[in-house]
Amino acid sequence: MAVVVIILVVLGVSARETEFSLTTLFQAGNAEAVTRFVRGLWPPETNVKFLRTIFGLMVETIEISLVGTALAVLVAFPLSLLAVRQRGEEFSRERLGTARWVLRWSLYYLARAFLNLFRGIPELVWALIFVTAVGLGPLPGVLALAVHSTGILGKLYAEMFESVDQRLVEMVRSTGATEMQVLFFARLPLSLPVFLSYTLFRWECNMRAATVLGFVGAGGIGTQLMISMKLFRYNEVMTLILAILILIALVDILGQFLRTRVLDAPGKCLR
Amino acid sequence: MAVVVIILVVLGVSARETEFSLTTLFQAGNAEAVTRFVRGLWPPETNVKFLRTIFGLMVETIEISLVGTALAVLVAFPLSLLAVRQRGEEFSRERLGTARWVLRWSLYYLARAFLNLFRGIPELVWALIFVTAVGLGPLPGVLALAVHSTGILGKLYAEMFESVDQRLVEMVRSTGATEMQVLFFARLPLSLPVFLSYTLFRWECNMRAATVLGFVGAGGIGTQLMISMKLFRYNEVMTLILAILILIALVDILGQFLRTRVLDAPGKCLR
Amino acid sequence: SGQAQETKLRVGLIPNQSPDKVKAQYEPFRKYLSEKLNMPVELFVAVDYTAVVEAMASGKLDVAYFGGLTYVQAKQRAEIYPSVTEIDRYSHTTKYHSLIIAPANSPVETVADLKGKTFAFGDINSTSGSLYPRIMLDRAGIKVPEDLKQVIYTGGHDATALAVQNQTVDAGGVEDRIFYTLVEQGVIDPDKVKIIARSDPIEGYPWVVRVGLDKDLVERITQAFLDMDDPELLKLMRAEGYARVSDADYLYIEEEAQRLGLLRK
Amino acid sequence: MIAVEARNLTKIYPGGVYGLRDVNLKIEEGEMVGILGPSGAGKTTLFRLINGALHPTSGRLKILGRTMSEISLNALRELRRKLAVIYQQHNVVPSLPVVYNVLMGSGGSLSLAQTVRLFFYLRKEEREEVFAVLRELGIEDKMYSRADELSGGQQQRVAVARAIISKPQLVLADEPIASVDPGTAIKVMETLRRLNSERGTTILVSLHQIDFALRYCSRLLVFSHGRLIYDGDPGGIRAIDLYQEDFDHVRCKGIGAQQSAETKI
Amino acid sequence: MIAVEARNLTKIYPGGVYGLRDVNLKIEEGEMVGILGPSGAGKTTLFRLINGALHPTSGRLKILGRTMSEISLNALRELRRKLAVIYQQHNVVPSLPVVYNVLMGSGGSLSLAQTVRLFFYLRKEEREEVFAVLRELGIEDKMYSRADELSGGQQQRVAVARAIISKPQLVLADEPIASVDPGTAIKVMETLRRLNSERGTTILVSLHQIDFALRYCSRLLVFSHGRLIYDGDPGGIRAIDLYQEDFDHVRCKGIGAQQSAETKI
Ligand SMILES: Nc1ncnc2c1ncn2[C@@H]1O[C@H](COP(=O)(O)OP(=O)(O)OP(=O)(O)O)[C@@H](O)[C@H]1O
Ligand SMILES: Nc1ncnc2c1ncn2[C@@H]1O[C@H](COP(=O)(O)OP(=O)(O)OP(=O)(O)O)[C@@H](O)[C@H]1O
Ligand SMILES: [Mg+2]
Ligand SMILES: [Mg+2]
Repeated sequence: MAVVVIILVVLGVSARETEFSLTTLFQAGNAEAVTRFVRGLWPPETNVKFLRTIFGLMVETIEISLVGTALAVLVAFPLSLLAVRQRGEEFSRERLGTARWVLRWSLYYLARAFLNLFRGIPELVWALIFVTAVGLGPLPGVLALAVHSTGILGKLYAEMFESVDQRLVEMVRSTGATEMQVLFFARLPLSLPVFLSYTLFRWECNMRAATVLGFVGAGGIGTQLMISMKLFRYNEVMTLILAILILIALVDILGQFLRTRVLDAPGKCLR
Repeated sequence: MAVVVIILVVLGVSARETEFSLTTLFQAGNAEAVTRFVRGLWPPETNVKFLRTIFGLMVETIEISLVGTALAVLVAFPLSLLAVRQRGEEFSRERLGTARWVLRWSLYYLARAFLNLFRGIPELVWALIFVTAVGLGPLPGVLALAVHSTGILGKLYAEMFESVDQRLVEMVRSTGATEMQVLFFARLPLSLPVFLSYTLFRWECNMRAATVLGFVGAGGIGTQLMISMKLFRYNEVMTLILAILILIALVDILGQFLRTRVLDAPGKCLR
Repeated sequence: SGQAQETKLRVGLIPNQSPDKVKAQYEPFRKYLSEKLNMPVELFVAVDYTAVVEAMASGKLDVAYFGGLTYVQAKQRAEIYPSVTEIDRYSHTTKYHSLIIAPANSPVETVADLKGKTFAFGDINSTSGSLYPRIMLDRAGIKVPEDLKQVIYTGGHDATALAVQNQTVDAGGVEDRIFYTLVEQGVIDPDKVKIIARSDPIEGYPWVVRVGLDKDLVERITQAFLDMDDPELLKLMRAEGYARVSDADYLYIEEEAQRLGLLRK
Repeated sequence: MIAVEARNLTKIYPGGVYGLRDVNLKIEEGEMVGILGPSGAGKTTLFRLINGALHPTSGRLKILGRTMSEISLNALRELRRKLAVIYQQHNVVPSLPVVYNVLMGSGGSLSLAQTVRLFFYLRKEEREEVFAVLRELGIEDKMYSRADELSGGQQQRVAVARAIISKPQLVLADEPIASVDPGTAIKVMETLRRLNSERGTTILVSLHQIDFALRYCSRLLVFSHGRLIYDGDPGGIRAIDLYQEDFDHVRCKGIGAQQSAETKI
Repeated sequence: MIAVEARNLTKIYPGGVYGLRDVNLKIEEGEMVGILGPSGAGKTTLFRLINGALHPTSGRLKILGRTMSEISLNALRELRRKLAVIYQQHNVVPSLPVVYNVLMGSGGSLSLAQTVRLFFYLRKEEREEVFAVLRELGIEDKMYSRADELSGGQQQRVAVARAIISKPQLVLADEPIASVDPGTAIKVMETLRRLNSERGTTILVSLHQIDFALRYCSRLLVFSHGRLIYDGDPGGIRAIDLYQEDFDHVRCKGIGAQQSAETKI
């Protein structure tokens, strides 16, 4: 109860401070202004040359985001194992002894601190670091995306693996499985749908990532969108938004397809 | 198998196209360049005036992100219910009849399309739309964050709720529960740890959101960071990164606290 | 010098106007330079200065095209010096100007009227879009940001001009050459925007090289610029020709930037 | 009225596995029917069909006068409120306290606001109702514990409590005494019998312990490989037959040769 | 050697609930011990303590010569590979095919690479081994089905298969026949007995069906409210006592008054 009250008070103060007001939003005339703005986006730019450029940018975007995401998954996956809070009395202090217990938790906090660092250092700063190392181009962009995404995926994976039905974890552990095996036999199969959901979503985010890529001269569709927007070329913006929506819809459909298979596949699915 | 091969090929091509190379990354001299860069960040700016500014910015950041996230959760939560793919033969085509079945799935795809739209239209474009409606300041920033986050949370909530143990969903449905009640009696309690994890993470993201806020003149710590970075005031950048890391660590600790309570609270927790 | 012989010249560009498709647009320039120097030239186009400066500072770029302000900022990060700058097509000198513009129907007539108004700068690091407008505001007694209602960084001159034309902001600072080009192109309607101030002449954008680069090669690069006479290429480069510049030419910018807080002392 | 009526009911699971094959049966309201059959015979499948969680592959199924395949989703929910299922496995939401796990039994008739209210505040009569039912089953001390802190048999009794609290017309109990000791099993079966005799609730209960089936049920159904192979008085079945590896031979003496022996209690 | 030795073993769960109170017992290798007790008596708690999933609140527990509270985590894993647990509930990973659910029984001894390999490719001998065990339990046709597509009794047999495949020294079977029909129950119990007699495997099996306990076990332990109230020959217990609401009165005839009646099979 107290928690709810605190939340409401903090929210109230914040709302006032940010001048939040729905009346402002729904004032007469606003609808008109917005309509005018949105109408300005129409029609999308359909100049063949521009469309061809966009197609190239889409391919580039997919490539960069794919490599960045794949790298992140590869690193985040093992790292997340350290960042999982081990539940179960095997890991209790009385059981492990203080020294080992402290070691275990130090590792845990260390892993989480690293993940926080990866996320907390802004992508642009990562980009700068990688530029000093490898120069301009798509590579520093890919690496910046990868490091940042590692921080995100590592944390989310860890919390997802941690939330898995503990009774099944106990069951697998009872066979003498190592934690890595618990991951493969229980945590991953049990959270596969959410795992896919997260991972594909991160891929989608990396597709939309605009700022970093333009920053290091990597290109991609998001960069072009920011440029077109800054130049008030709203018809181009419209086309680019459509292109992004297509990419997002494709990832969404791929996700649904995979998740349906994982969740509902009748029998013999993994044979 | 085929899937694995396809993924590897696509990844390979993408890696080549993005000039991905670990040798470039680990070339001699790079470490030195990076060290030089990182050393340039030290020491953090500790000028009292700057620290005071930063403190103000932190408060502002928390407020904006809190309101934006809260709005997003409020809208995303019911919306996600429509975007959940209903499993269970109650919803099969034979059972519902083609007309109702088509209606059900239309709603589903409509909900997902809306969520895709919310995410797919870049935050900056949302910001522009809200600026035309309510003028510059924190409000359009909050609204842009809220709409974008709604698209993200709605999708992730839906996929999380969908992944819940279907046998328990069936159990709750067997009492004659409506889908809303299934949400409260099964989907939410079963996915509460992941729900918290997602939601707090989104809050964190909105804290880090820099571009939009600066764009509409809303301020916040991210905006200041971009400015300091562009002016090569790396010591300020360092201080700002530290401030962000503190915020992230706080959210992380809050998340761990809540999740521990939800996952492991012995007895009588919800009384 | 001291660094090994370069096998490839890496050139960084920050598009100071429409940055899209810049790489393709600059292709003739790349070819020209490559032929003149008899070595491969690679172009990198980023939308922001920061990464380009850092790339130069760590020896990952050899030559870059900076604004005056960026150059003096970059000098603090990287060991670099300017070699040439372009001769402007409008002023026929190496100098150009910055303008403060406002919507035509606005009551604002002088810079001093801008107190308490919303003002748009381009990129914060832009010489003509940020530093010189600040100098003009400063001379009119307006402190940035205290005396303004709101400060917006649009990220580019085109964006600033359009923001003013759309009346999103009360005024903005732009580079004159870009403004006139926009008018020529019909992007900006001269009836909707008025110029309320014009800055002192600004020293042109320098082509900068890093100290580590072979002196011989730098001389050949400089010569390549000075020798440029193909009208098509010059048009592309928005120049009439090129002239040598030195660090001293940017002293004023450096001092003013320091005074106005855009550069650390 | 007829509580359950199946005509040529067949269920083939998506993978192609037969759950039920061509089952015909009719259960009057007020009966207490035991369902026997080896593991994998289709008992759970039958319950899920009656509950509407599965859709028949072919054949007709009428529950309390409604044809399951024709009913709308809302009418199905309405119908389900008159039914109560005791699941064999996964019968509690682990992270919810027992009290909510029981209350959801009657939750189908609550409005959304009331449902949300439950999690913040429980009315006195709600508490008392749950407490009384839990007491009858001997687990009242666990009322506010998380369901996953209960032992296997205690969880099963929570499911029984959930079924009782909704005052159903038809109870489907899937092995409700599988993991409780004989003493508790008697308690559970007595509770079901009381429901049957006092309120006239129709009860379908699947069991593996033949002694309980013989003692409590007035009619037995025996399934094997998805087929209904015996339907009749408990007296027609010799306990020893059910210990055999395959139930199929029961058929010979089973359906069509229904004996009218008195139910032994 | 002594398989299980408990001295004043007490387990209090975090919420303050007693799982076990002050239990003393000693089980020699090669015994087949039945564990009885009403729901919530502490049977599962005992198994979880023996397996190391729980840490005793007080008292000592020695398994196969190792003291559980002193053993390192790696040694615990090593020990667990000699143990096999058949869980009462939640005994299969629902989305994994049966074959993996069984294989993980011997998975503890695989390297990481081998574990990953399993999901891409199963060796012929691995397939055959799993198939043989599943056949013995009558579910070989489900080998490649997802575990959640199996009926309750079939899932329980998967857990039995997992325990058998690792050729353990000590089997902890928690109500392995709770949800299977008598025919299948015999099959499962025979499998356990064969393990016991052929390989000398020590077997602890908790049961609710007294007839099975009497038939298969050479020694019975009876728990009630966390206390061990009877430890001795099956002959010392009258089945009818176990049907009473509370086991506590068994105590009078139980511990300390161990009769030496022959095991009835
Ligand atoms: N979701 C499913 N998908 C595919 N096959 C299934 C599914 N559920 C059950 N089956 C199969 O259908 C058959 C009947 O299963 P059912 O669960 O009805 O058996 P049961 O009589 O309840 O057995 P038990 O006593 O073991 O619970 C079994 O062979 C089972 O494997
Ligand atoms: N995780 C837990 N937290 C708190 N109390 C628990 C927990 N697990 C079990 N208990 C309690 O400990 C007591 C013993 O439980 P246990 O599971 O050992 O019983 P059991 O003999 O296996 O019963 P059953 O035959 O019903 O499975 C019960 O009262 C139970 O509620
Ligand atoms: Mg069943
Ligand atoms: Mg138990």
